[in-house]
Order: sequence, then structure tokens, then C-alpha cells
Amino acid sequence: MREPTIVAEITAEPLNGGELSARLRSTEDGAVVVFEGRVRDSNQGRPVVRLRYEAYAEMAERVLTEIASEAGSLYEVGAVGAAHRTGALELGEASVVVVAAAAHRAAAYDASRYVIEAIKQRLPMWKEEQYADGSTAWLGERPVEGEAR
Amino acid sequence: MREPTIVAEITAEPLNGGELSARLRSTEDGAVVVFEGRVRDSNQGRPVVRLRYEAYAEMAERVLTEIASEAGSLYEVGAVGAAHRTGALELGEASVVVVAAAAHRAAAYDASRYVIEAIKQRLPMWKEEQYADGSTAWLGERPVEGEAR
Amino acid sequence: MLLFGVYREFAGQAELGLELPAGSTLAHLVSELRSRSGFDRLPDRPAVARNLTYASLDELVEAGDEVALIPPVAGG
Amino acid sequence: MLLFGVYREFAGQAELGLELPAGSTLAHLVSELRSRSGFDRLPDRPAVARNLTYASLDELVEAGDEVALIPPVAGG
Repeated sequence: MREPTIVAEITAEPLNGGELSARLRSTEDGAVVVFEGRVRDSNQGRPVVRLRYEAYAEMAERVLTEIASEAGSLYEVGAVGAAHRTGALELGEASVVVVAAAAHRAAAYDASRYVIEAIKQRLPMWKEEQYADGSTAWLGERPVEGEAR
Repeated sequence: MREPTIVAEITAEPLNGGELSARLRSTEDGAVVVFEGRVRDSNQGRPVVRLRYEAYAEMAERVLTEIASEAGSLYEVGAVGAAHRTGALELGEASVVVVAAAAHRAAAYDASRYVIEAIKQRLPMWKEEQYADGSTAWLGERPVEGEAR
Repeated sequence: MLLFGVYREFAGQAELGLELPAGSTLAHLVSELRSRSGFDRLPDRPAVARNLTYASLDELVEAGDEVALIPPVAGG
Repeated sequence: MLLFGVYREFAGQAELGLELPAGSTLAHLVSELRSRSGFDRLPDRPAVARNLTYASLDELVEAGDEVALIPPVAGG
């Protein structure tokens, strides 16, 4: 078995799933799954005009590396990469990108899903939504549970 | 609920998952899953140097459209796109790309997986592998089963 | 009828004309084909498409139908 | 200690100095904080990180530790 390549990044720069995929995959990988989370134009019925992500950057890089490494141990993959954006994002921009490359598709899907679910549960990252009426709100729907800490 | 956008293509041109994704997603979609099948450098331990895909093109376009539409009905997605390449492919090139865009990630993953599994089961497409020693073989490991016909 | 992939290699050609009595089914067509040289490796009940759709072997073949033999597929 | 997101708004600032007696745990730190104005909305048992890792509230706080309060997360 290959030792999987692991990449984890917290960045204020625009994300590009295709670029991360090209960087990570090799010709041993028959399957590549790219997940992109993008800024939606509404949340629970309220029109959103802009988002701002704030990270506990130093810890977030460490947690994201841990998450990607866990996926790399749990599934037979060649590479797992995850990048999360910070700062102000416009509608439609990618807030998170996860790439999993594997010889076979089941492992690529499973690793990809594992990473995004873990990001949602425990990446120290917060989101401030800005609405059409100018008001803002900190989103924080997922208290970090004991088992995820 | 939105009527999902459906795209299905059989093409001899190189595939580009990022481009298909950009064409399909809207700002209503918070999650985009791009699956790419790529030519591996080996199959069941035998080194592969090149592949050739052959389709029953007219039927394949129809079947691929059906598959993408089924995924669009089964899951709450905004768009489902699938493209399969034909002709000669080099190692690392994408043979198939599936894009699923949805408000929420579970539907995007499920639709993506549905499409690639159905492609493997019933898309009228064949693969001739060429090996390092110059020999070739038609791959055909999945007889189309009664329930998939 | 149309032949693809490994089935085409049985025939050495991609298209084949077959004369069948009126009232023949796709199963009759397959068994007629299996009696020809090269086609002994064709399965008893291969997948068959009629007019671009997978078809049951019980279906009748009609004049003008586009019939294709579908070897095990390998897309993806 | 470090404050993020909505917790930072409780304090009106991103960093806060706290004097704690030797032998204090993270739970002591949280209860000290909850007695301050603005922090009545802080949960009983918020998630806490010590030195960049999620920590149990039973853990002792030591001099030089980087402690952060982690509001419910919203990455992805």
C-alpha cells in the first residue's frame, strides 16, 4: 500500500478544486472525487448576500491535517487534500474543497465524505452571514461534541 | 423544487470536470461533487499503456441521459451532468466525469454515486486495454443484467 | 444488426445482415447467430438492444428494427 | 485567552487576560469567565482548546498555555 499524500490548507485565496486535484492525483489513481462547498444565496429561507469565514488559523491547519490524515488511514487512497477559505466570500465562491484520489471509486467517495463531515463537526471555523437588509449573524449550529474534541 | 438541469455527453474530446461543474452549478447550490474516472497505469496487476473506449454512441447518449435524469428525480439536486469519452486515451486522462450540484451535500454525493454506478452497469461502452508488451484485450466484466436493461 | 467490442471480433465486422422468418423473436436471432462460425463464444442470453433500448429476448424483431448485441460493458 | 466568532462579541475583544489560582482547571477558567459581564450567554460547558488541541474541562491550566474558547463551528 502507498503512503497517502496529505494536503491541508487554510487560505484567504480563492480555491480551485481542479488545481488541487491535478496536484494530488497520480496515474495510480483511477478515481478522483472533488467536493466543493459553495456560498449559497440563501440560508433557512433568508437571502444571503455575502459571507465571511473566520478561523482559529493555527489550530484549524492542525485539525484539518489531522482530518485528512485520518481519512488517509481509514481508506485506501493515494491522496487526500482539503482547503478551507477564510475572509469575505461572494455568492457562488468555494468556501471549502476536498479532493480524494484512489485506485478505486468507493475509497475516494468514502474518504471525501469523511473529510467534509469531520470539517463540519470540528474544524475551528466560523461563518458570519450578511443579509440583504444589511444585518449580519454569526452562524454556529454545531457545538463541538465531546467525542470530536 | 427546481427542475434539475440534465447534461449527458459522449465525446471524443478531452473531459474537464471543472468546466462542466462551472456550466451546471448555480448560486442555489451549496454543494458540488465532481467524480472523475481516470486511466490507471495498471489493471489487475498488468501494466497498461493506453486505453481505447468504444461506444454504441447513439444508444449511449440516450442511456446516459436516462441515468442522469433518474438521479435528478431520485435526489434533490439542481443539476446532474455526465460525460464519457471515446477513442484513445493516455494514462491519467479522464474517461468519465460526473457532476452533481445540490443545495445540500448528501444529495450531491448520492446523485453522483448513483450515476457512476449506473454507468458501470449499463452504459453501452467498451474498453480495449493496450499493454506494455503490445497486446490488447477487450475488457467486459459486467454483463448487463436483466433489471438494468 | 450491429456488433460491438469483442462480439465484433467474433464476426470480423461491425454490421451483419440476417434473414429471419416473420414472427421471429430476438431469442431466435441470437440462436441463429450462435450457429454461425465464430459465434460459438456468444453467450446463450446476451444483452440485446432494439431501437436504442435494452430489450427482452422475448420481443419480436420487426422489419427496419435496429438490433445490436451488447457485450458486457466496461464504461466508467 | 483567545475568543472567536460570537464569543468574541461577548467580550468585545479577541484576547483576554485572566488571573487564575495555581491548580485551576479549564472548568474553573470557564466559570470565572461566565461571571463577567457579557459572558452570561456562554454555555456551561463550551468547547475549549488548549495549545491548539481540543481539551477536556478537567485539564489543568498551566502558565504559558494558549487557551481558546471554541463557539459552535460553522466550517464547510
